[in-house]
Amino acid sequence: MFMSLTHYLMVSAILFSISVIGIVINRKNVITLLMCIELMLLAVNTNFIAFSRYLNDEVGQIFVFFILTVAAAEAAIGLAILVVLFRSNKDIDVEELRELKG
Amino acid sequence: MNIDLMPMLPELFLLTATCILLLIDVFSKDFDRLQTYRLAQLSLLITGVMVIAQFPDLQYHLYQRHFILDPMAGIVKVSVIALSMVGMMFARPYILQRPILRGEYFILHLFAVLGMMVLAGGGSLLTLYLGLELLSLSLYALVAMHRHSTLASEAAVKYFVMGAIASGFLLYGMSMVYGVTGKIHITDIALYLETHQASLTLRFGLVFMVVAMAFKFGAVPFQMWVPDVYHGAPTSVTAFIASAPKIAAFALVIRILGYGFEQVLIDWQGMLIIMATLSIVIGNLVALAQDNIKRLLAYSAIAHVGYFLLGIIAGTGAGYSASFFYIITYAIMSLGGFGCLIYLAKGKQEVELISELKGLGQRNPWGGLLISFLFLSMAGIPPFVGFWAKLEVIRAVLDVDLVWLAVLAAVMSVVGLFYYLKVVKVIFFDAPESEIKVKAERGLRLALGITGVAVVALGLFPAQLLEVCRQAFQYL
Amino acid sequence: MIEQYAPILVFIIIGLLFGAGLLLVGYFASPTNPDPAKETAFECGFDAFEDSRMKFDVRFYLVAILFIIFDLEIAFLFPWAVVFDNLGWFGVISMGVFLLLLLIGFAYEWKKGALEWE
Amino acid sequence: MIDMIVDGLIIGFKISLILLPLILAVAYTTFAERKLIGYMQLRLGPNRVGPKGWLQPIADVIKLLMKEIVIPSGANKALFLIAPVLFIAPSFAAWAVIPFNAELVLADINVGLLYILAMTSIAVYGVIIAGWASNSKYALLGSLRSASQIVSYEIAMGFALVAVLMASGSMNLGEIVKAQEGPFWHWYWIPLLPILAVYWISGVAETNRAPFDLPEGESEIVAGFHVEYAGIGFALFFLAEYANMILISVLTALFFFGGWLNPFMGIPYLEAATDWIPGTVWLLLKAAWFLFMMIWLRATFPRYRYDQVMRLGWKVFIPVTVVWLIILTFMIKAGVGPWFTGRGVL
Amino acid sequence: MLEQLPILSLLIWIPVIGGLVIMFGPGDRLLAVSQRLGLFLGILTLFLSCWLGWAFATDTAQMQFMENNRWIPSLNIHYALAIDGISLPLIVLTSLIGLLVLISATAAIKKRQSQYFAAVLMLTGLMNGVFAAQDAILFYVFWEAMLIPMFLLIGIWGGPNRVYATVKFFLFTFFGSIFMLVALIYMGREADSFAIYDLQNLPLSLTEQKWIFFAFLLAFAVKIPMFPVHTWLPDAHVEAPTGGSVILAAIMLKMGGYGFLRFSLPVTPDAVAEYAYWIILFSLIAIVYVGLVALAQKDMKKLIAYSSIAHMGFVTLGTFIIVYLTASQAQSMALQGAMVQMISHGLVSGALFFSIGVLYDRMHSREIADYGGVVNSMPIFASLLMLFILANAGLPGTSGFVGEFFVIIASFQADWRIAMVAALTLILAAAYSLWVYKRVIFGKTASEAVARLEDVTKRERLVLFTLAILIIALGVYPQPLIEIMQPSLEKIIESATLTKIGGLG
Repeated sequence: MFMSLTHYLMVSAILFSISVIGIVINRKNVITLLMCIELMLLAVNTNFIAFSRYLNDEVGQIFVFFILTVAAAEAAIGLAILVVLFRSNKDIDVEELRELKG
Repeated sequence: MNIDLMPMLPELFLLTATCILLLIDVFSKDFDRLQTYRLAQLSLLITGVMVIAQFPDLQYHLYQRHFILDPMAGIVKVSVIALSMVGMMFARPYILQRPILRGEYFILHLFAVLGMMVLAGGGSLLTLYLGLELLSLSLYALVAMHRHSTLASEAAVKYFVMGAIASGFLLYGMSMVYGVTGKIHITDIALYLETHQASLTLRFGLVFMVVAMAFKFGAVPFQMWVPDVYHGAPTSVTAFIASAPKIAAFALVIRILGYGFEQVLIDWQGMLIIMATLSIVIGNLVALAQDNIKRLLAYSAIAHVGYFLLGIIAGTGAGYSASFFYIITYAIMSLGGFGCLIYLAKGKQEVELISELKGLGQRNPWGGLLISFLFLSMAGIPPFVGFWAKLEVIRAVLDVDLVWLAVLAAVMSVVGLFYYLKVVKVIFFDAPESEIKVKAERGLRLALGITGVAVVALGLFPAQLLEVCRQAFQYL
Repeated sequence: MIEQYAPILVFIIIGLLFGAGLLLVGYFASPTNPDPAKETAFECGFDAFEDSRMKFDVRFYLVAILFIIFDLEIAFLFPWAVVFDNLGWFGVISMGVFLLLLLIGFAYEWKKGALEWE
Repeated sequence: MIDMIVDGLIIGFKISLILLPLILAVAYTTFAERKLIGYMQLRLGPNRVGPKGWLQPIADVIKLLMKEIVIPSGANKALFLIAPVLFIAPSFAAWAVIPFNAELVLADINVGLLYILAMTSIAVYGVIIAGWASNSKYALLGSLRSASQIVSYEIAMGFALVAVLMASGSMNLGEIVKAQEGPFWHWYWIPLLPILAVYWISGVAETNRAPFDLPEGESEIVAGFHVEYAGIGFALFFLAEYANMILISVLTALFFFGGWLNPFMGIPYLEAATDWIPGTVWLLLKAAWFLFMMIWLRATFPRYRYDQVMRLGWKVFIPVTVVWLIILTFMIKAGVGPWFTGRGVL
Repeated sequence: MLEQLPILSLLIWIPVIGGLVIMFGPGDRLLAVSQRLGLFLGILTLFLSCWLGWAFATDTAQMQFMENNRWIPSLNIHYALAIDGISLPLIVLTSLIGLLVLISATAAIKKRQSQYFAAVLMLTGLMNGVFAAQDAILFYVFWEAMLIPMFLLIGIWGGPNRVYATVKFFLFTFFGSIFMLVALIYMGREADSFAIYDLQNLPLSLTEQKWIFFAFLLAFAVKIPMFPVHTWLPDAHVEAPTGGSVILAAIMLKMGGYGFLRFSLPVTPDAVAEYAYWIILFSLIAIVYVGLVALAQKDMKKLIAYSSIAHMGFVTLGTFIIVYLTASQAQSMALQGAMVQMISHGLVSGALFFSIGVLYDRMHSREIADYGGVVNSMPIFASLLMLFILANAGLPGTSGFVGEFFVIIASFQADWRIAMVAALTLILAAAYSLWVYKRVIFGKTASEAVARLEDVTKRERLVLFTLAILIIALGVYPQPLIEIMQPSLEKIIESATLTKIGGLG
């Protein structure tokens, strides 16, 4: 159609940037961090699929499948850690993470 | 389809054993998890024996080249397994006294080892990524194991977020590389680079991957998580994180930069030089100001990463083998270094400040001596093994005529010596505040002994290990 | 191929428009008599005295975690199931191993009580 | 350009052909539910509006439209309004790939089943957003309960669908039906009987229907995630829920009961006798039966406790499906007939 | 029988391993065993080194008692030991001083004596290693490893400010030597060997030589110590226990001089020629300025420490003056002077520190002002000290005279002004030595405590008499020592005066 590879790459680059910016400027909530991380992986997936389509090579899509799996595991562990933090800290604000300094 | 699974036997065995162990542990009523611990050690031992039994003499590319079996992978696997075994010896008494005692601890340990083994043998971006993630995910969970500790959970969050960002960067870089070359195999990428000019996109991807690896290693300027995580994590976990995974990460760096992107050495060399310089300088200088011994070791770890990168910078087989040697010996030393803290912990009371080590040399001459050995070795004083490591990397840097870098590394090692001496000084010269001897259980003393003796023995007879490290790169 | 998806896109848009449209119709068709008491949250007749976005039970997180994992395993099963015939016994064994690992995890969770709500 | 507009109009017309009957069906499902439950409880049900109460749904709609839209003061306005739209849109859009007979399908895509799954999954966002935006404890708790319930049963449902996929070898809904070609014992309900049960019950649970309706259980949390919605907002949730019920019923018919297929296909005499009935009618009949079952369930069963709901999903359905997947594998590999003949390799 | 033994290895490893055995074997619990074992090992080491001297062939510059085993093949590093005429006297000196320190320690050291024994023994072995190593990396390993027992020696048994002093000591020396390491690695890469012989014959451009020269200079100058980087020495000396001071002054300082002879001169002759001027300048500053500083000291140990720095100035002067000498006889005289000065200073400063130790053990003070009239209560001690003080001042007939005299004579041939300045030291040394002697020994009995001092014990007498005899022997008849060194020194002169730059072409 009228969408070229570059368009996809641009979208994924924008997604990636959003996620990085989100991580950097986020001062509110750890959940937001988690979502940014997921977004980052989605940007990567977009990249892989676009390339895979463009190269006519299915390896990229297989890669995406693996990334998805790992992302799920990562999200699960992230949530679990969050719960632990939540229990011990009673808060999940990023700014409250002050115990470790130096 | 007929697939020969023999080359992967150690990995398969470890996976099976871990899964079975998981079930055994869940259904076991064993209160102090002795059974799980013993079985975990046993599985590691058997895995190690298997790795040694089929130690490759050549480089084999297996399973559609997703898996590489070569001497380097073999050495990484063996050392990782050995360090993990010692690490578990350190860990058991530690977790026994804290609410971390769960069978999962050992199982995650095993999974991390499995991840490292996959990483060591990764022949494509995919397998490398999977190995790395298996390792990282296990480590995140391990850090968070101490559920009632605010510090630990905070450390876990930081570690997780930073690790995830690093993975994201790595993947983004990988996707670029895949897009340009159309390949995910290391050998294919190398082949592509031999015949093609590296495009901007490819370089872009390379930058992302290098940044990701720097994140994982904790090289400046991507080091901010290291002190917090090292400090906050349960000490036994810190000891583990600071040792074996570094070797595995080395394998990652070598597979990607050394094997895959050797043709564009110029492109990544500069980045590494900057990172190494900054790591050495900042790591050492900031470590000077630390009172907390865990943080001191953490900053010194950053500095050591800088030293370790020196060998990679050279971009030659000799340089890689220098780094390999460095990272293996560093892993031993830092495992021992953090192990000391476990050794010194009085019950639940952990050693936090350097001043708490006062007079250890009088209370426990053996313990004090071994700890001093480890610290002096980290400082690079002969006859301990750390000296040879420093010598090797400095040699590697001189090989590529970066004399200023070698001199800088040498000068900064004096700074390093200063803070290590601070610890040794406290151990031997300060009067003990109490006459209580450190009581540690046998396994712990044995583990500490192993690391201490290894540091001395390898320092006196480094030839074997050096030779092995050198041979690991004869296929480059 | 891609043309097949055009109706879907249109359908989704129409679905959204339908919902939004009904809301709009309701908005115009209905009276508006705001009243502070009416606008408070439903809470046993008390005044809501705190933000109700409170901390909720950790078990919900647990379900979320479990869901993420299992849903993804299913995502693996889908394509496998479609080409199941072409893969032969190799496919069966591979998926068997995969499912076995999954089941080990499942057994672990079960035994650990992650699946208990109480 | 003109072509595109024309195409768009044609598609829009087709969609309206699906959507309008659907809305009508939803409206009259509510009516049927009240009537049926009334009869089952020896009441008359609604009987005042229009002849025998037949205009009741219309009256309901008008009533809801005229009611005031109350937005709670602490609510997040935008999300509060988006939630119902997000809830209803996918429940409509899912219909795009439903084949009403061998030819009559709006979008004949080869991953229809995935699409259905995707659409039904989105609904959970509507629930969560509604609960969160309302700024009400009941709504929040209700949405959480609802979400975790939906999500839990989605696993079982997914596993069940894997079995269907294995049996049929296609993700195209039309193909799945065609794979069941034959008389009613050729349909998948026999080899996949446990799967059918899992799927059906999961479907009921996913739509938050009784006896799994505790996210909305009046006795505990008033009305769950949509407690703060009044007027048309509530109507949208209501509408979507019934649309989902119908969808689940139709899907059950497609996956396990041969969709539009004549149950007597291939049977002498009976086939000839029923040949005149169009496939669509068969499908609707089958779906209507499942719809009836849902209503029947509500009239019959008491509400589950929440832990029971979760236990059923995780500890019963998932093991059952996994075990049956293994059995199914061997059934297929053995070419057990009449469903899997020709695929055996043993 | 002895010929088959790897005698140099034994000289290194007997004390090192023996030290470890004492520390973790009998330890403090069986102190008597530890003492006997330690003394036995010390005597054994001394015996071996004497035998070494006896079997040494004096007519050749060849390396003798060669041991050469591959140590780290991948880096071409060898475990290579051998000695020539320069190493031999230093090894004998080391073994002797080590034993004497052990003997005196049996009485003087009160706490953790077995560990003290272990540290001294290990130190002895490692220092022997430094002098025997023929592989640069092996040399460096011994060089650095030696710091650890010394670090502990000062840090555990030292005075009140010992921690500061020992850390300063360690850091200074480490800082200096790390550059040497870089230089060694650099050369090792060029030569593809770390054998000192190969490094000596490695052709190097002038720029390379300059850099390497400075790297070496930093290491050796800190150790010897030369004027601007000497500040660690007074601190270390003051805080160190008697044995530590003795070893430090008697042997460790000699390593710097040894390094200059072994590395700087042969490896970087052109750079030496380029910069000898500066070294000589700093040597003279050390001789005069530090001598003056010594005059102002109130602490006996500090005084001896500063005098050591001044005396070591003669070593550097003698070593580097050869650049300005043409006559080969004068050259060899300069180096002989430097070497004899090293040995002599080893004996004299060792004896002086022992003597201060004798006083300190009794009075627990090193302040000159606390003493006075010691001669009344300790006549034997006073007379022995007299000898050592005179030797320190360079009185003819003592060993202190020979070296200084040689160096002055040689430098006179280069430039009479240098000789004049150097000769100033005779006056300065006489001044501070005799003055301190007068204040401590003669005069009014300073206090009750001084009056009640007991004279030297048998053990102390043994130590001091041994040194006194050697000092006189060397002063009267230095010829055997010079004969031993002569061929090796000539070889060094030869290589130091040949340019290496031509080798590149």
